[in-house]
Amino acid sequence: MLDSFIKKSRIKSPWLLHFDCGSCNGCDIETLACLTPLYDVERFGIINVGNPKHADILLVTGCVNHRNKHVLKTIYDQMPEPKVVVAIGACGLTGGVFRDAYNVVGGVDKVIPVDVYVPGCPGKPEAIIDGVVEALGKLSEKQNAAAAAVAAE
Amino acid sequence: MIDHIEDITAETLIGKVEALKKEGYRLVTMTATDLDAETVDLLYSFDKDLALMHLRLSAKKNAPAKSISGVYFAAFLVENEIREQFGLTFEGLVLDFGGALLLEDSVRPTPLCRYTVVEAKPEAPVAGA
Amino acid sequence: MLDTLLFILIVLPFLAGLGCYVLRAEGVRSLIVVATGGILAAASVMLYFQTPFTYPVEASVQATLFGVSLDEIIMVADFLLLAVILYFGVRHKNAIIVALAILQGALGAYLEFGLIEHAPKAYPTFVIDTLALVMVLIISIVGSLICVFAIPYMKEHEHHLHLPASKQPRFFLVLVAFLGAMNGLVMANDLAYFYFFFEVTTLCSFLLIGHDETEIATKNAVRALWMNSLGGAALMIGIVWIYSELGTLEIAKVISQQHTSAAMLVALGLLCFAGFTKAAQMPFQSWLLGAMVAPTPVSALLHSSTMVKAGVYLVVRFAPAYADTNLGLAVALCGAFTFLGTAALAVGQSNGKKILAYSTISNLGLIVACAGIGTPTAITAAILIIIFHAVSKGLLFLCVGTIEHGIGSRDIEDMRGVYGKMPVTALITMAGVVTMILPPFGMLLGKWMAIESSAGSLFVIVMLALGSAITVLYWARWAGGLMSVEGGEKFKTESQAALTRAPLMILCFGAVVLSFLAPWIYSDMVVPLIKLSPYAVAAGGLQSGAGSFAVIPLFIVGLIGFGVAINALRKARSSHAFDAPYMAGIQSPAVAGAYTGPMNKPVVVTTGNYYLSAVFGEEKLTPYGNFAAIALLVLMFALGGLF
Amino acid sequence: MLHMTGTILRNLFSQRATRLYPIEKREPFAEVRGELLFDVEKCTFCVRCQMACPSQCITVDRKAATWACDAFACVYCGICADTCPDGALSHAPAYRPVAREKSQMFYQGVLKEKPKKAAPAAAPAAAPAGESPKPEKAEA
Amino acid sequence: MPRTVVPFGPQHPVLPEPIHLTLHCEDEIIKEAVPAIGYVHRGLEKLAEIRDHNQMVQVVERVCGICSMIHAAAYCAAVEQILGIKPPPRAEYLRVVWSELHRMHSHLLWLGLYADAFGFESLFMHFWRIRERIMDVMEATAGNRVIISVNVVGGVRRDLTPEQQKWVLSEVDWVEKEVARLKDVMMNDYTVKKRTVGVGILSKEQALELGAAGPMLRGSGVAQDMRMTGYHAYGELGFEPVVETDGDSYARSNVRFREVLAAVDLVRQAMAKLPDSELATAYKGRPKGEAVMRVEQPRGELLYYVKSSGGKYLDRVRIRTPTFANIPPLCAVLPGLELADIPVVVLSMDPCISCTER
Amino acid sequence: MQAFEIGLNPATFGWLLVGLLVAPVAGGLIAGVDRILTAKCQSRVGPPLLQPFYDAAKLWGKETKVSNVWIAFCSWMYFTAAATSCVMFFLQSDLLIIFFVQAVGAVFLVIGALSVPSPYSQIGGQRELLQIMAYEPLLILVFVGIFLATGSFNISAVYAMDKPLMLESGVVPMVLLFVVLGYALTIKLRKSPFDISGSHHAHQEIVRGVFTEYSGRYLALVEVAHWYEVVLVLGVVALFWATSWYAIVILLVLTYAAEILVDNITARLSWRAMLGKLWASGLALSFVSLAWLYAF
Repeated sequence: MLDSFIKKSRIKSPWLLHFDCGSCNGCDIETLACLTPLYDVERFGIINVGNPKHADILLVTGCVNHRNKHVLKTIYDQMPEPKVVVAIGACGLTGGVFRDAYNVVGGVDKVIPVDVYVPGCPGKPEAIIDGVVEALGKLSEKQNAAAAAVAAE
Repeated sequence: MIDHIEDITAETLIGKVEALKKEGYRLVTMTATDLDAETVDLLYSFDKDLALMHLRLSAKKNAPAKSISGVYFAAFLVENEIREQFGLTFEGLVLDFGGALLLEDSVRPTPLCRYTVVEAKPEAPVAGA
Repeated sequence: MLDTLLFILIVLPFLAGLGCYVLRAEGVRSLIVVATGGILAAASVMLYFQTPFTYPVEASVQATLFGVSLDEIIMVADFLLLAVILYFGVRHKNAIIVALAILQGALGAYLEFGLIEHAPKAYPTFVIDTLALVMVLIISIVGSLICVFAIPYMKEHEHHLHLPASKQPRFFLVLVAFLGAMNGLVMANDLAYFYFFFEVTTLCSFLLIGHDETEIATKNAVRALWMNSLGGAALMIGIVWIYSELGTLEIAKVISQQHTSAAMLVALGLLCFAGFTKAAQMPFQSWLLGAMVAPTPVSALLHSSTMVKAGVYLVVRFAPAYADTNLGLAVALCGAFTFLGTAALAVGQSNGKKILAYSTISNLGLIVACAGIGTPTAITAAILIIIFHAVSKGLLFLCVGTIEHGIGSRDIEDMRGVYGKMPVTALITMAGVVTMILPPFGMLLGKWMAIESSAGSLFVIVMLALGSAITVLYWARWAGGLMSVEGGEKFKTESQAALTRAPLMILCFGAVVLSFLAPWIYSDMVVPLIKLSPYAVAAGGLQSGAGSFAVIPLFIVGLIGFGVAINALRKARSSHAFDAPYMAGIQSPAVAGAYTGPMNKPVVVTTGNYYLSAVFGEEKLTPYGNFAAIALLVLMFALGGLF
Repeated sequence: MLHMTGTILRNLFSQRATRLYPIEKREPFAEVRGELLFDVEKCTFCVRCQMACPSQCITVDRKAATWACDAFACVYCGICADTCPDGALSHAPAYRPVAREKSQMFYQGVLKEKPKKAAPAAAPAAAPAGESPKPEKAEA
Repeated sequence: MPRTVVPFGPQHPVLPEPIHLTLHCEDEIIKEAVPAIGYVHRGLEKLAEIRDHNQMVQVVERVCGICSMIHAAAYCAAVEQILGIKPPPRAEYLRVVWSELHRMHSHLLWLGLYADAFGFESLFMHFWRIRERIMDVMEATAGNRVIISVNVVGGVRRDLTPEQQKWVLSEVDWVEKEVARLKDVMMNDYTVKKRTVGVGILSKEQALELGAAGPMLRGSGVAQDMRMTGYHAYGELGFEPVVETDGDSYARSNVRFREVLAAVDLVRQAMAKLPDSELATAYKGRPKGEAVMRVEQPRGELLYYVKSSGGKYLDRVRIRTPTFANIPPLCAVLPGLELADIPVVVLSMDPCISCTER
Repeated sequence: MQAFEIGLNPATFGWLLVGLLVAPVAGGLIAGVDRILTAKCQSRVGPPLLQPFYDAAKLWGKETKVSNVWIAFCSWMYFTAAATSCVMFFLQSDLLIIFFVQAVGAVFLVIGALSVPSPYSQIGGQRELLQIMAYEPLLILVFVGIFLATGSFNISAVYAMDKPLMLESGVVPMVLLFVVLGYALTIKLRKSPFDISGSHHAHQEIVRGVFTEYSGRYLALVEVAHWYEVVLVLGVVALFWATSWYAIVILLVLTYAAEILVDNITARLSWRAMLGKLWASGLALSFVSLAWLYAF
């Protein structure tokens, strides 16, 4: 019973970690706007925790550059399983308008695995909410897959 | 097309900047532009009561330029940036980031030089900066 | 039987000390110390089965030693002792010591030859009630353990100093003799005896503090000597005064009734004053802090089982005599103020031994406050705190000494992460800290009793409430820092001499077990003394009308919680899922405990405790504290004498 | 200290500001630049959109009559739609949906007529889908 | 006394953007602060070499997502200077309208973040709630919420219909009313003042010497606002710079708070005077020459230097952003502060790291 | 010791169960209501009522990675102490002891935070200690006030009275003490302006302060322990008008509403300001009220 409640809770309590990985702030303020009264993602139990050790979902914005790719990797590694990554905005997806610049690595998926892509320049708050919801779907799939793997053993 | 611009040389730079400071000018910024293989154009911009005043200096890439961060402390940031982007070293930089202000080692040096790439000499980074 | 026990407890340590001095071989010395410790401990336990009793049992019989009248021996020794102190005063060119020694000599002579009618005494020389017994047990067991601990410690200590000749013989002479003096002091029923032993402890502590003979050691030793001489002088004046008021030197008689006359209260006030100096109450705390320069076993001995305990013993012993008087209230205020003031001072310290010193003074202040309040519950609190404090504090000093030898520093900042290097010692230290501040351990039991019994006194309770909060601060951060090490693997146990490990283990075990036994200690030790039972012992707890403390049930719950927690720790350790601490995402992959900082250079993260130096700095707080404490002392005499 | 109280109490006793997004969806504003729409029927493969795109995410092959766009690199500036002489490009008011996999917009059309004007240069030979064109090539 | 070294950033909940400060503190008093940047550096000035001057409009717009429109307007103005053309008057006025809307949303955003920095969550929520109205205005009038892409070299791409104008004015009225309601909270609340008054003082002399810009400069008593130079249509509108003299965080927040109201006023003025004309001036050829353009961003003075030799691509685009100028003053005020004040003071300069590093 | 004669007294056993099992559920629900109300104050919808339980369950199911295994130990000790203190409250034990047992938890929470060499958790730990130092004397003095009114530190004595505690021995001192208790409550609930060591929101200069290094199930334990503590402190609040259930409920609702309001209308103070304010005004208030109680 506890197990099924935990499973349900994972979907009900996604804690966010937002990392600006070299974004122009556009996506960041939209991500932040999701927390504010008009969008209020706390409705879904979402809190912005700011600490990878507590986070379930990593929201990454921005075109990864050569300095912060290490940071991104560290943060990702520090998040305990199960975790999902959502890349936001054209930059997070591919590097966007900056992808030819000399200090830009490109999309987030060049450094860490990305589960959900939220397009836009910047991604709208609604799209970000969609992205998180999609990520939760992915989380529950991962969970079921893991359970199936355990059962198969 | 830029008003109030004055050409100066490396020798007169510090004296002129000190004089401007005395007159109450505020340093706005410095701009570096790659002119050709040997020279970088340095444009110093100052402001007093909303009026801009510029100094223009053609710096040789292979010789260190004089730093004005001793006069205007705020210049350290832009000088560090120019050093990193153009490979132009500055003499007397008060806070030297040793070429690690913006760029990682993995990125190719002096990215904003259009014509040549000047290898900045590796130097001992200033400790405790 | 009693003869033998008293002989063992008081005279044997002196003889053993002489033995250490004369027989200079290290092995022999170790043997003597260990044997004396064992015998003392055994004797004190045997004393437990004899208590209460008086000696000599027949009041008319005069006590003798080797056939000589004990009274005369004491009298002669007294003057000899003052002469020695005078000698040191002259040698160190300290006018205060000289003046005080001369004053005491003169007064002593006046008392001996002018006042007292030298008729055979009609009262026993020694009275061993449970208070004395408690003290004897502490001195003989905790004190002996510290002496044993000192054997390997001093070897290592001298190893660092590269002395031409070992000074250990003299050190152990004084150290072991100290125990005898303390035993004599707590059992004496005659003020003259009491005075003698009191002065012996002063001299012993002077010698021990100055043992290393560095400049600072000598300076601090001299300071200890003059401050304690001040107390000695006050004691002597008080004794003379009491004799002239009551015509007797019998302690039992003095405390058998409450005194309300101004004269007696001032005299008792002088006694308390002597106790304050010895117990390093504010404004006299500086000597005990200075005593930190001595080797750690000395500090441990001075703080837990001897010396300062003599001071509070004096105050508690005479508490019935001034109970319910203004003097009592003033004593309570002084004690409570010291409790608060030194706790605050401890916050500003990072030197482990200084923290321990301030904490000792603070707890002594609590004992003094309880004695001043003087109700049966308060006296209970005082006695329980004396017991538990001795064990825990002795333990903590030994821990600091061990860690100091392990890492070369006694600073709690340097002790950060000591768990990684000396896991056993660190855990024992942590246990020591826990027994100092948390329930269900004895110190907290005592503090609870103290707070509940002082709830009727506005100023005292406010100071106690503040002080106890501050206490938690400086202990908890120390304990936490000890564990501050990255990673979760099992660290390699450090190797230690058996004579180092054993006292640590025994004291640690003792601190826990004694706390568990608190209800029985209460009914066995406290109830016979105060002849009342303010707390009912039921279901393994203590309760009074004012409140209840379920010691045993809490212990059981605590044990269960501890078991679960340890199990969780084991599980976490075996899962090997360790993670670097959070450092804003830039942990350095190459350098442990560092992050990649400005200019891509690794920056090692250091952390420091908060010492709140703007508020709790020693230099800032001490002058105000001393001023207030002196004002309170003046108030004490004013309250006692005028009203 | 009580200056915020009025606002707080007003919030407490009035309608909340939250839009219950996935449950209640708002009508988008009319001229919002959302998802990029491409009508391959109208396209004449004139390459102007490719030339104008600041993000350089559009690849047009005039010979093969293909039009491709790395939709995930699109910055929704609307320049391409403004530039397009044929009205083949437009923005839907709704934003592009989130995705678990990256995808390309790729259209195969038929050449209807000769371009009205000679293009400045040959477009790069069909860049493989998913890879953004190298700037040097785009410039050529 | 032992020092605690705090790696403040790059990933840190208080910082919306990655910047790093190595803070050495004693009892939480900062003794030394060493900044490190480069976590957002993209190198977009270099993009001028592979994007033509029209495409660069969209690139510089993304220098910073908060004041994107103003970046683009400044860049366009610089290129227009080189080209020797003047945008039509309606375009100039519309640029003012959108600039001021941007200033309002930027300041409201900042006020919220600032409130969050001193732990006033409900105030943060409230400011952002108000801000959403501006975002709606942007979305409806320009087609996107944040990066609105209205500028082109020579003018603007979008127009405001009379209905839109009316609606914008009514929305702006609402914002003004709501913001005015929070005046007492920002200026008189005991706890807010306790956290901001006297914290991070930058004197007038320091501000000038260290080259501070924008509200950081005006908060220290220097009445310098680029809008006084009258670029776009500012010269034709009644405008007074907002100045405070104390130089502390409180003064800087007051400057920004009052600027929100001033921006409302400017939007109204510009709407009232909105002339009829084309939206963009047509031009031929490529720019050749160099120009310096300075405008007032929400964060302060923004400088564009554009140089072109008439080729397809520009020679150099140099962007000196206000935060770039404000970093030296920040480094100067940090030592001596409490750790808890760090977010307050860092935010009081309204850092835009994305601007700074480009 | 009737409190521990468990086998003999079914009522006592019942209260034990209430303290052990009902209290954390109530604490979680209170936290849920708190979050909804706070959201409402900010014109938001807020999370579902059961959100705290979802959070705790999710955390329990997360992968556990720690920087120091003592985190595991300390979180369990905190949990045990918090649960024990809460149970003791329902068994009407001695207020001081309940409080000291609660302090065990607080101390272990700090030790756990300090056991990791991460600057954020270290600073959080130090600040938590400062908070303990700030509220502990206030609570003790409140208890002394209760003692002066009832003659005992036992909670049972409060229930034995005919009049509500608030009206006993004069209204003024008791109301003042209630205000002092409010200070302590604000700290214990980790609410603004005193949420300096680790607030519920991570938007703080020290990340999540004392909780930074607790993660996974250890953080879940800390959360649940916090619920126990909230119930405990609210229980002490309820003592002030414990004559009827209605009164208790009304008092609790009003107090908690006031806490939420204060949380929403104040900025976070720095620790220096907090300590100064609490000690100056808190001690002054409690001193005055105690003096009043002594005098009359």
